[in-house]
Amino acid sequence: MLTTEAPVAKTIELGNNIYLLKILSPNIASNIKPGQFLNVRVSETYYPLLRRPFSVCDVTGDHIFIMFNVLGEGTKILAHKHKGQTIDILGPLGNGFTYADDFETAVIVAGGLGAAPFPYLIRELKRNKKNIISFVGGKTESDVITYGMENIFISTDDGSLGLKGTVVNLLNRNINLLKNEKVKIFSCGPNAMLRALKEFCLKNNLECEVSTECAMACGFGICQGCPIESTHNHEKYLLVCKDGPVFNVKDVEI
Amino acid sequence: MLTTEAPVAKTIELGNNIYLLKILSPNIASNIKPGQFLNVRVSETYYPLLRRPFSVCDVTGDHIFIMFNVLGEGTKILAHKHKGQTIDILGPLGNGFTYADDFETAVIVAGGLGAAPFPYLIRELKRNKKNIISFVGGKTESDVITYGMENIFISTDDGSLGLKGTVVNLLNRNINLLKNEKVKIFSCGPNAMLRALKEFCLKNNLECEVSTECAMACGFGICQGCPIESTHNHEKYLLVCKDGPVFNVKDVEI
Amino acid sequence: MNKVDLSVSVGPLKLRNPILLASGTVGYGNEMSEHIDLNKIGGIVTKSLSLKPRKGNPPQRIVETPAGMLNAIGLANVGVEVFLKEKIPFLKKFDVPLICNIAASTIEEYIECTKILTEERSISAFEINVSCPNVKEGGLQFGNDISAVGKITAKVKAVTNKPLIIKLSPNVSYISDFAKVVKDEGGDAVSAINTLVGTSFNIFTRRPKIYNVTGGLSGPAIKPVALAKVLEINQRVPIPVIGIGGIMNWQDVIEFMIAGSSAIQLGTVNFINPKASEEILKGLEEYCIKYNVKKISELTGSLKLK
Amino acid sequence: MNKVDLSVSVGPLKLRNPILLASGTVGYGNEMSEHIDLNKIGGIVTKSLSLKPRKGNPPQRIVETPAGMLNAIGLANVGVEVFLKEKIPFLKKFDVPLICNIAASTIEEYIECTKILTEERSISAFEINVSCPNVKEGGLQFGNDISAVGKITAKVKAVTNKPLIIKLSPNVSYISDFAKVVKDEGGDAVSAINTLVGTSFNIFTRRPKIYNVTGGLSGPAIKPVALAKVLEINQRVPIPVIGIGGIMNWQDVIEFMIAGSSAIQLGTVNFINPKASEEILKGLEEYCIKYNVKKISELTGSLKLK
Ligand SMILES: Cc1cc2nc3c(=O)[nH]c(=O)nc-3n(C[C@H](O)[C@H](O)[C@H](O)COP(=O)(O)OP(=O)(O)OC[C@H]3O[C@@H](n4cnc5c(N)ncnc54)[C@H](O)[C@@H]3O)c2cc1C
Ligand SMILES: Cc1cc2nc3c(=O)[nH]c(=O)nc-3n(C[C@H](O)[C@H](O)[C@H](O)COP(=O)(O)OP(=O)(O)OC[C@H]3O[C@@H](n4cnc5c(N)ncnc54)[C@H](O)[C@@H]3O)c2cc1C
Ligand SMILES: Cc1cc2nc3c(=O)[nH]c(=O)nc-3n(C[C@H](O)[C@H](O)[C@H](O)COP(=O)(O)O)c2cc1C
Ligand SMILES: Cc1cc2nc3c(=O)[nH]c(=O)nc-3n(C[C@H](O)[C@H](O)[C@H](O)COP(=O)(O)O)c2cc1C
Ligand code: FES
Ligand code: FES
Repeated sequence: MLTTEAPVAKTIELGNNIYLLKILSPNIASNIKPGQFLNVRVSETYYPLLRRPFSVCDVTGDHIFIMFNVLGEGTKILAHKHKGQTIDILGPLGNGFTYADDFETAVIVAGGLGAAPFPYLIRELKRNKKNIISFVGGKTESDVITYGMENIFISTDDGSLGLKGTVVNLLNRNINLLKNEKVKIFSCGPNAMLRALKEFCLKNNLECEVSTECAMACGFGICQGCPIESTHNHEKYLLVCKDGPVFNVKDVEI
Repeated sequence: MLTTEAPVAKTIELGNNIYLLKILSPNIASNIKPGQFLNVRVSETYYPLLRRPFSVCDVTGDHIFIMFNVLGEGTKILAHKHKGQTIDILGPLGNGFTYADDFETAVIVAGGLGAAPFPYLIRELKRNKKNIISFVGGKTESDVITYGMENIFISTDDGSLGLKGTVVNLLNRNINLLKNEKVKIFSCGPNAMLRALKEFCLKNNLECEVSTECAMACGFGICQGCPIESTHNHEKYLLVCKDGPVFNVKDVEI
Repeated sequence: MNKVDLSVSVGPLKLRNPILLASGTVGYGNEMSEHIDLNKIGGIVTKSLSLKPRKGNPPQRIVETPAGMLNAIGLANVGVEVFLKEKIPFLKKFDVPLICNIAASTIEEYIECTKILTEERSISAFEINVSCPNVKEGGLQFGNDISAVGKITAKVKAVTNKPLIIKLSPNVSYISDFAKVVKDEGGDAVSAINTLVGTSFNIFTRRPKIYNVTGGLSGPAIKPVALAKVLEINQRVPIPVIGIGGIMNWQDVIEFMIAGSSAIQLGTVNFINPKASEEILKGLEEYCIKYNVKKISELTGSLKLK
Repeated sequence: MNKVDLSVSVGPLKLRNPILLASGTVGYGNEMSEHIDLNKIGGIVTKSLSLKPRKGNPPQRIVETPAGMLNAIGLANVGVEVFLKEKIPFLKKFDVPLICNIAASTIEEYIECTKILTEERSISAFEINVSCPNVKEGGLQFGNDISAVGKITAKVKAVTNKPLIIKLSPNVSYISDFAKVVKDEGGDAVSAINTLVGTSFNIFTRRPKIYNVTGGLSGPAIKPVALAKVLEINQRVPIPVIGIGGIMNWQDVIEFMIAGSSAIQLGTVNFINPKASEEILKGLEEYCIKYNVKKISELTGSLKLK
């Protein structure tokens, strides 16, 4: 874990208010794992004051990528960064996905911006010779992010693209695809979705790792700002930033 | 008095940390008078929170200029503005110089960044067929700003350029130049300089207008943040932003 | 035509909308009238008036701080007499409720000022400033003295039948204790908050940046504190609150109303964006339409706790 | 070799430099040790410890505000026992003064914690947190109760001969009254300030953003207030002060020392720039060299008033 002043290599607008920032950082690129995150200082000033956490989206060579949509001031500033400007990055942070274990097919389940960590994970899954199926959902067509996904199934709440329904409905519809093989689910998205997914996985006895979110101050365990309830020990919270952000779905209350 | 979103036309680096910002504002350009000022919001954010006051430096056609050196965060942000970005300007504010009255020679006395209001004043003085002599001082060579000045005499505290001494020493040395004509002095600079100048003017019975400074919040009379002691009425302060920033040197305690 | 009813009541005081301009940040209205249509805003609170004119503190009076500013104006004002003679005639040209803010060094002075001003028909209400951190004479620091605040409320109430608002200091352990005494002594509403005491030094000269040494902190920096004070009063004392502190945009206004404010005041933002009040009114109306709020006054104290 | 003597004393507590890391913003040191050399800083103040482990508040615990943040962690901590068994061994690897911060719900718990911890030789001093705004149980709000603060000081002092620092609440009318009682009851120093009570609402759900409803405001936004509190204590009570509140850089440290701090603590800045302490030490040294300050402790209370 380090703080790095890293130069922006490229700002890529994917459309629909979604941006990719390509950043040069050999150091982070060679250390970070899919599912880990970075805590980014978007401005040298006190506006905004706190760093902003982003999953690593992809890694190519010496470059790392983050994917985000413009929500508030922090992401607005980030979207305006241009080539050559440096940004102050703290990371790699947290624990990433476990994907080298014994399964054949990786099932990606992403809701909206929950797509962010998967391009990198999919790259690594392929290196590990896993099959990949991606279930991608959004509220409406413009929320569906398929960037870096493979073997894609789509759902939208309003039916504007793919199945009308949630991504967990979509998964349920295609449950036969998961039946014949050793599968592991990897997911990221809004809490409501993760909750539904957890239920689905428990019912169908499926392995599942989820990347969770929480408002954060430090991102590395010193502020205690990011508690998440453990299913095993109710005396003590886990910390999203240190113990997560990726958890086995069985280990946390969502 | 108005707030205007005006586009930056050009950022000119004069060197030695001094910048000129050329801004398109037909409205302000056609209304503002030499010695008046603008209160500039350098950022849309709360950083910095308050506007920053700057004298109008020059006007050409539909464009206005401000001149500044990078001191703190506000001027740093301004120096990085580039063509096409808009800035939020409040102005014209305050009272400018009186230069259409009955004198023959305008004597400019500027210390450091005190040079800022004079390019425009000199332009207008010339339109009014006045003679101009400029006395320009600085701590050292790099502080001497002669931009837009005419008929220039120079002093530096350390003697690195021109006379070694203050600009008031310089003026005193050249007092003979002021003796034969109807002169009026126009000055802007640090308070210590203005104090010395006031003494000089009173002793030599010279007409003199000075542009003063004070920490400001609003710039247009609603906060009472910018008092300056009147020589005539000690019951009540004058306000630099509304009653000034230009005063007859006899009217204010400096 | 407005689709939303923006009108609010602050106790007996009826306002066409909840946006007031705070004392000390709008002068006596004339400069602001060049930026906004005074006929549109909820009301103007005058710079604190004292019986006699006050010169105020020497410079420096203003220092910027992170997301805030310190001021130590020292209640510079024209005094009651000049106010009536020179400022009121201008304000009368507008159809805008005028709330007269009064500051004084003694209880007698508060009474005297109110007595004189209450005769003026164009004044809609009084806001009594017991909380200015920037004046030293007078001995008592009223704002921190609960019995003084009670006494001032009762005695001023006795000499006017206009709505009486007491502007509270945030520099106390429990602001609701002060709200309670105001309520008990017949005050109609409280304004919360005035500025927080703060200071700042020049590290090279080692001198305070502000002549008065300390000043009052205002601006967005104090918003969370102000909101907590409004909430505290709202939860403990049934008295209307005018929320003040760091309000910069319509979102902030909604937040203050949810926390318990019947109306709000804009302060520091007027210096930065003199048009803020009009922009905010537009934002409020849009929010109300979008979220189906028929009367904005429904928002007051509408927070949901678990 | 240092050309400047950066060492300071906080009463009986000797520190190699005035830069401490504030309670709740450095955990128990392990994560920070990846960013900075703990052997270089003046000291570490632990997260508040209670007798038994505390789970703390449910999320959301953190909200950003203009130039600040609200937190309501609720004193989540491992408890005294686990601290001694699991955290101290790591900290012992470093040559860094360890100040143990204690929070409790009863006076007895304060005493009990101190009794247990005072046996541990590697603890250099105690900082008693009587001012956490984010816990509700225990009934008493110690920080606002002057006699409780006096009692805690006296009773804790009686069970330890280590330097005793009381961390004061800023949410009071006169913080110096509290500093005085600490001094009178034998406390060695005070820390000022803890966070200011603040809140924030989601304007769409109308719920508080923080689960605990209110939180503690920290960061640059509160710096002017913190400075004024330090100054107030400095001007009224002869007790060493550890200045805390919104310190982001070396300039801020100088400002706090000028206003009367013997040492300072870095809080929120650690989240944003975990290397801040080391950068600040460099800045301090350069300032001292440039302005010919031979011993940094000369700065303490060196402000010049008119
Ligand atoms: C471990 C982790 C990884 C993340 N990865 C990504 C990513 O890869 N791409 C991405 O776009 N976003 C990601 N996020 C969320 C991202 O951090 C926030 O969207 C971002 O901080 C918003 O900053 P802002 O200044 O634009 O918005 P703000 O002005 O801070 O907030 C705008 C709105 O977003 C909400 N918000 C702010 N922070 C969070 C948060 N942490 N979680 C949920 N809501 C929040 C606010 O309450 C507010 O309503 C991640 C968050 C975490 C904790
Ligand atoms: C009527 C008026 C006209 C002015 N015209 C010009 C001009 O044409 N060109 C120009 O360069 N400057 C001018 N100034 C000064 C200018 O406003 C300040 O230099 C500027 O605000 C500094 O902003 P900053 O954010 O860079 O610095 P800050 O970070 O705000 O301050 C940096 C340093 O400058 C000091 N400072 C800040 N504001 C002032 C002020 N108003 N007066 C004196 N010292 C200050 C601060 O105390 C600090 O030490 C004028 C000021 C006034 C009142
Ligand atoms: C420059 C200035 C002058 C002020 N003068 C007064 C005053 O005369 N009387 C008063 O009651 N409040 C005065 N205030 C306090 C404001 O009315 C308001 O309570 C405070 O600034 C908080 O609101 P804000 O954060 O929106 O500015 C003044 C504030 C500022 C910034
Ligand atoms: C996330 C967080 C947790 C904190 N926890 C504690 C604590 O456990 N005990 C304590 O005495 N102070 C605690 N504080 C207060 C800080 O020690 C410090 O007094 C305060 O944050 C002001 O300093 P700052 O503005 O530099 O952060 C905490 C502050 C923050 C931001
Ligand atoms: S964000 Fe600070 S501990 Fe997790
Ligand atoms: S700057 Fe506000 S009155 Fe002059």
